[in-house]
Amino acid sequence: MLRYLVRRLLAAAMILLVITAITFVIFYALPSNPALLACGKTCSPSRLTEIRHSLGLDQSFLTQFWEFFKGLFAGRDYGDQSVRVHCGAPCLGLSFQTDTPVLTTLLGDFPADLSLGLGAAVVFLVLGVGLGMLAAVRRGRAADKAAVGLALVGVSVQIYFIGLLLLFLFVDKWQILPASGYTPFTQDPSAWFQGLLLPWATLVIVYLAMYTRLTRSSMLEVFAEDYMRTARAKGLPAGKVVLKHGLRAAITPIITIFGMDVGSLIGGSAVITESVFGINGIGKLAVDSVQNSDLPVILGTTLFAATFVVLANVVVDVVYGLVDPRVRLA
Amino acid sequence: MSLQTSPRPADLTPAPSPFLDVRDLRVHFPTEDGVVKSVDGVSFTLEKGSTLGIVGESGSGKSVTSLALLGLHKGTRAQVSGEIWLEGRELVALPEHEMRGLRGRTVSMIFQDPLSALHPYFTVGAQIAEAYRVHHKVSKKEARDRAVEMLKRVGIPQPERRAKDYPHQFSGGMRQRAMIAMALVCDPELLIADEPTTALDVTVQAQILDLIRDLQEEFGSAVILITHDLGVVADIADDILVMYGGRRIEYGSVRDVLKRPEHPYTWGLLESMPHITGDVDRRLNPIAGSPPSLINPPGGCAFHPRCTFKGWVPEGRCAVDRPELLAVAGPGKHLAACHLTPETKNEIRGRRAAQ
Amino acid sequence: MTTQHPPVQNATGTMPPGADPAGDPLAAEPVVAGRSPARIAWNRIRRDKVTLVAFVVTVLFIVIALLAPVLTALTGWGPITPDGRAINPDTGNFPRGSLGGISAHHLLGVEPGTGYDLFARVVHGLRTSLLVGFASAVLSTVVGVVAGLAAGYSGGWVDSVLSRVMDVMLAFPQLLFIIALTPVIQNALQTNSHGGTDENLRLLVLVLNIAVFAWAYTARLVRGQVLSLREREFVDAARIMSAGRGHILFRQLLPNLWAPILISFALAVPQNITTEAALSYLGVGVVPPNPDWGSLLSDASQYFLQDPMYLFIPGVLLLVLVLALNLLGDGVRDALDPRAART
Amino acid sequence: MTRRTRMFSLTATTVAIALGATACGGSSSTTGSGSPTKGGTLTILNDADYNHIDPQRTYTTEGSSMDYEIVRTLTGWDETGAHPKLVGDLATDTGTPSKGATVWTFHLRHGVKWQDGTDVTAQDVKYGVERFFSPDINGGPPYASQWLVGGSSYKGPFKGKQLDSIQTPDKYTLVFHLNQPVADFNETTTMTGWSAVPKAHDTGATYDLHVWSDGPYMIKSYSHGKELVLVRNKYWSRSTDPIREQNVNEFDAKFGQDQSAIDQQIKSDAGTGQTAITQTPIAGSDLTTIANDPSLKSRFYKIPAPGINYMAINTGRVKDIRVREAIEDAVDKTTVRGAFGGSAYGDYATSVLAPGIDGHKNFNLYSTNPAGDLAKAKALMKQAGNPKLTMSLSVENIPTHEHFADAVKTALAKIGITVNISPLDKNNYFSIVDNVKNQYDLTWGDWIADWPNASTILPILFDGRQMKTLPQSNNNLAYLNDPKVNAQIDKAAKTTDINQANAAYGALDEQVMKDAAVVPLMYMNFSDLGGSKIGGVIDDTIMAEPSLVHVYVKS
Repeated sequence: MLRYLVRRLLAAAMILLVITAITFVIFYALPSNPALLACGKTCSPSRLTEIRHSLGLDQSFLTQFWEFFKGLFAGRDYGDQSVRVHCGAPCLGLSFQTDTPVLTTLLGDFPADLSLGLGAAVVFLVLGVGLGMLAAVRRGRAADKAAVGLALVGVSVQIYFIGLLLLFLFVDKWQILPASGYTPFTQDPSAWFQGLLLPWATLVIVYLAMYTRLTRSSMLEVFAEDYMRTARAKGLPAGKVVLKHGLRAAITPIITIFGMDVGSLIGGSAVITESVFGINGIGKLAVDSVQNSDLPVILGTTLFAATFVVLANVVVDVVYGLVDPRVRLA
Repeated sequence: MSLQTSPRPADLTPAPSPFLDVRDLRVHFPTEDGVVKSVDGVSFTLEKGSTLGIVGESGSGKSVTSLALLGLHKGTRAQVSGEIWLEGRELVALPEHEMRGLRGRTVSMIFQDPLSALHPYFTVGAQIAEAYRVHHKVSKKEARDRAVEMLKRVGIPQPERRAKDYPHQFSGGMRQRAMIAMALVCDPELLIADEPTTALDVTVQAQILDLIRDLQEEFGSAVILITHDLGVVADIADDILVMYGGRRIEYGSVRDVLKRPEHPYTWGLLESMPHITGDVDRRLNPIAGSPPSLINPPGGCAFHPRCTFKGWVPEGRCAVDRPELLAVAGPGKHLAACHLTPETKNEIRGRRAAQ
Repeated sequence: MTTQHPPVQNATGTMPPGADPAGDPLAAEPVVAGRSPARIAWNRIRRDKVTLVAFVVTVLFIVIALLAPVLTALTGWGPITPDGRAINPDTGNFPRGSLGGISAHHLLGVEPGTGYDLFARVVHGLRTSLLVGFASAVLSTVVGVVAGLAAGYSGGWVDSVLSRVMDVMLAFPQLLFIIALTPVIQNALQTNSHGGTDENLRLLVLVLNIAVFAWAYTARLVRGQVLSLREREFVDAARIMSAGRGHILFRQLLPNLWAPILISFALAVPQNITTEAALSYLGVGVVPPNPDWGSLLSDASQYFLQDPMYLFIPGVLLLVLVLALNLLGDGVRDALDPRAART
Repeated sequence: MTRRTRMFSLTATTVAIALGATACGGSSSTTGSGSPTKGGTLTILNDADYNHIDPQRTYTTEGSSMDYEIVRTLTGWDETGAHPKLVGDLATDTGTPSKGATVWTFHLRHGVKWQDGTDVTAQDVKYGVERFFSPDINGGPPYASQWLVGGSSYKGPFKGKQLDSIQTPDKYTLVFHLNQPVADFNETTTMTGWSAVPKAHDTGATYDLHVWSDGPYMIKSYSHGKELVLVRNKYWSRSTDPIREQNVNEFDAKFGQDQSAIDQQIKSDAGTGQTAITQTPIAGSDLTTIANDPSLKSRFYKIPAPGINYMAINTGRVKDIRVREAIEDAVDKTTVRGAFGGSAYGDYATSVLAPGIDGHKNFNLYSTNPAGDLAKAKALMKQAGNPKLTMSLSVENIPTHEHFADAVKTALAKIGITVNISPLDKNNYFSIVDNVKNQYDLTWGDWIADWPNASTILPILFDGRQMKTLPQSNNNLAYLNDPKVNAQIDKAAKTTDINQANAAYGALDEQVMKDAAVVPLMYMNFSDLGGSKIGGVIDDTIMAEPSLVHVYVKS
């Protein structure tokens, strides 16, 4: 188990390294010039050269990559003697734009994504699995058709469309809710909740659909299994057959997808939701950084997001091993 | 032995209230292509302490019949009609919640392929204990002890330890034993064993069959053994019911059916089976063709497309008239559904014996 | 007695596990009739009203997209023909009249700001959406199938390398990366730095971008299928008959994979249309004034309070299109998959 | 100076109305009237954080406006009157030029204190200005390195070197030696960078977060991209400061909300909305609705900007002056203005210099009807031989610009010019179009003067020599290299007499328009909204921002 975990984590680290390298390459190919952006409106060629040097952009690709890599473990120092800035390990660099450590910015934005992602995930998991089970049990009947139909509509709906619609109805028209956005929970729990209600609802609508479908098909597959018949043949009540024997087996593929979804959601994948509802999360940070050619931030957000996805993968596999006795983690 | 020539309806003689009395059971599945008549008018009786072997190819309806006995078609889109009388209770019309009380306790079943029939995520002990707790108000501990006891009874070594194992950690034979333990945990009065020895190697097969027989003697249950293997039933069953295309084609005591099979399909089954005592050089002849459609069964005798003897019946009756299940003359209650006259059958037997 | 078909029961009396139609009546179906799977699938689709409706709606959308120039010629307003009289410069160029300027001239009203005919924008935008959706789905499916076949069949280091690549692709924060990649690919392909953004080039960039991240799903699916098929007897048989690798891959394996491939393709199309719209919404997709639903929605979100119809019309249409494609994909999957039963 | 255009705005609209709270409108008090009250917190709501508030890096109007609360510059603008008046800020007066305006001397006020109570000295100012030269301190305006002697090779103070052309003969005297005559150098020194930075508290690239205050307010906390809180600097004294007041207790600047949401929140005038103001300009559709809402009139700050919104015609590519003139006449400025937000956005422009700028001259060489003169344009095209032309037009990839581009495309189609629109990434827009490698036939641009003098507009936009000297940041989007214009630029720069200089710039403006190098579109206004409990806001027509130097919160 421990050896398995170490091996998986090493593989995860490799994937992250590759992703970092690819990000570096892509940034190199980006048509924009961050030094010119930093330089300002009127920039002489000599000044541009100096700024390129100051940002470290005049170094070779490999040197830059190595510096970044080293910074992850040993930290980095920026600037000249009198005004040295230290960026402690794990250093993701300083933003070209704001000169603040990327990690600090990321950690500052993280609570918003954590609240958004986890809050929505809990609801869509519970509701989705519930609806999916209902649909599976009532296969072919009205409840099933309604659940499947709703699920399909949910899958087909665009986040920005449904999000704007919710905003229009609840905030503008009926004025039931205040404008959405993120307020730290520690600052004002009630504002935190009210501000995230619509973003949660939007994510839930979109993801719920997937989980309903997934649970339904997974359940139906399990229903066809011999051991379900065995359970009934024992004389178990129908509810227990479905909840204990059915759900236990059907939940594993759902756990996999759920883990990946949570990983990517809290890693900043809810870009569109963030933008629609004006939540300053990692997704928005990433979009802005791409537009500002802010390499350290692009790298940081990519790595951050990928780390969550990759870690979620490992966690999912470990959980799988705990849930399914047939899987041996070795 | 002489065969009766005039047809006579066989099933109408009512038996004096047997333990299990299945009458004209039909299980139909409506599908988008038409109605699948998996079981189409099957009747049989079974007494406590005796064993019925139901034999047939896949798709002959034998497993669907057994599920009907457990009431497992309730709540599905299967249409079940006919009557199943068990100790004076009719099961077809019995509501699900009452049926549930019988399942596992009065009627229980050993499924084929225990690897898939046992839940992969629960330990063997827990699954057996669960079966016990459904019908007995006992503590988890007591149920667990009972499970260990049952595992021991079915001959699993170190039952305490093995109870904590998962099904995939058991060997095939062990799993089947565990399955049997689970089926027997509530001392059922009717035990249905669906292909209990399929996929097991021959020595284990024998052990399992011995086990079922021993346990039957011990508990005095009635047993229905479902198989495609006549050899298995020969060992253990009292009566044999041969099914083809969802219908009975031959029904009688083991002795009658095996010693004097009346239906060409039964002949085919016997020929496709090796005999330990038989001639080593004898060719095994599988039955040509494939099982009939259950939606549009062949007209007349369902077996006629595969029957090598249909030429012996005049005017192609086999393709037109469905043969009735008629009593065969003799001391036992032996029924068969075939247009071949006893004379013709004798002639055929003679020719084959001469080969 | 001669044997024409393989015997149902073989000499030792063992049967393939699960061959007996025990609890699941559907398992009995192969026994029912010897129709080809394609025929069964087609019959199922024909009987499935929802899928039929979805099919009709999809076809309708495709026809509208194909006929877009004809339709706009009929109404007389092209997608970038502004109607200055339909908007009011004093109110910041909002449409005159109610419901976003719906009138006999402008069936769906006009765009605020420009006075473009919304009907023309919508039907031409549909072309873009469908083109990008289908093209990227074809591309990702082809790449995914080839990669999946290669990985699954070759095994060894080829499989390891390809699988790792798939892992990396699937671990990427995709939307973020497409946003970053768009200018890169665009720059790499664009030869002249001026003279306007080439519409076709931009579409190509979009298709490439979406396909870059979508193929890994198909590849993984195909690889899994190949791994299980590889062990089947008919492949062994072909191998014993010393069939070439290409023969086994394309003549033996591929025909057995068409169902999962078709399903993944059918479900990829609406997914890709959604992605395309999202990208255009985020401003890295189709470039205005070329009509596109995503950029239309993005634009409309700015005028949401003042002119809700502008958001509503393309929003609902996009919902209907994606829903129809999803329903169609589901229908195809159910029809092809014997396990996904329908009642 | 650039105005940070709206950040990538995806959100539509969110109205922030606290439950149960009713808008308490009806406050009839107008801007600047009423007596200031002390105390309270002024909330500033901006969609995004300031690019920089490190004074040497600030080059946006929002950042400058905020900076003026924290740091004091050598000179400053007193805008309480009808016209902005140049006054000494840190300096006692507006400086003394000598040697033909190549040497400028400033005497500092005594008694100006840092936030720790120490004196602000000439050395602090010298150090501050030297910071301009460090490549780590990027983003600021170029004037110091352009004009100070030795500036081209100096790399900033962090490596221990000083710039000799800034002399500090004593604690309170500064002398700048320039490499060319600069008549309005004392207007340059109103920019935030011409201020003091204490070496001991300099944190280099991260100074944005730690700006040391000698103004009325100092940083209490700054969380990048989220919130900046300023509190009173107790060592600041009104007696040494001719410009600022210290009325409110705190400035609380919050960033990251979508601009529409901000607009709606202030519009609703509930809760903090009553004491909130926004610095980022209201644009597009919101501008139309807000500007036309009479109930918001008293809280709506429409500030004329010293700048121009224009479309440059590349004179190197569109060589035929008749075609350029035809374009001038063909463009329909009414639809163009509609795209930018209608009449509230600004008046139709006929020249490069806006009315508020020194040197502005009232003239119109082309169509008197803002909708254009199609007949004349067609006639000009006919003279040119009715060429079938295809032109590229670069704009930012935001809806406003795309609509603008459509309007141009439509107008020019009528005179037989096909326009291909190139929407460019808005964050990289100027770094793309300012690069001489990327030439478009038509290029959208806007420019706001760094100080209200034509010298920060015309030379920057039309000096043809910068194509060679600044190949990657060539602001001459018209690629005009007219020897007459270049000569006029040099002449005006050397003119120390203000009236003569203004006349020279007026003539220059007219020359550029004769060359048909740009289509001036609008003299821009920037519009912002404030809550009903805010008083003392004055129009900063230099920054085109609501000036907060006298702001107070009504109790």
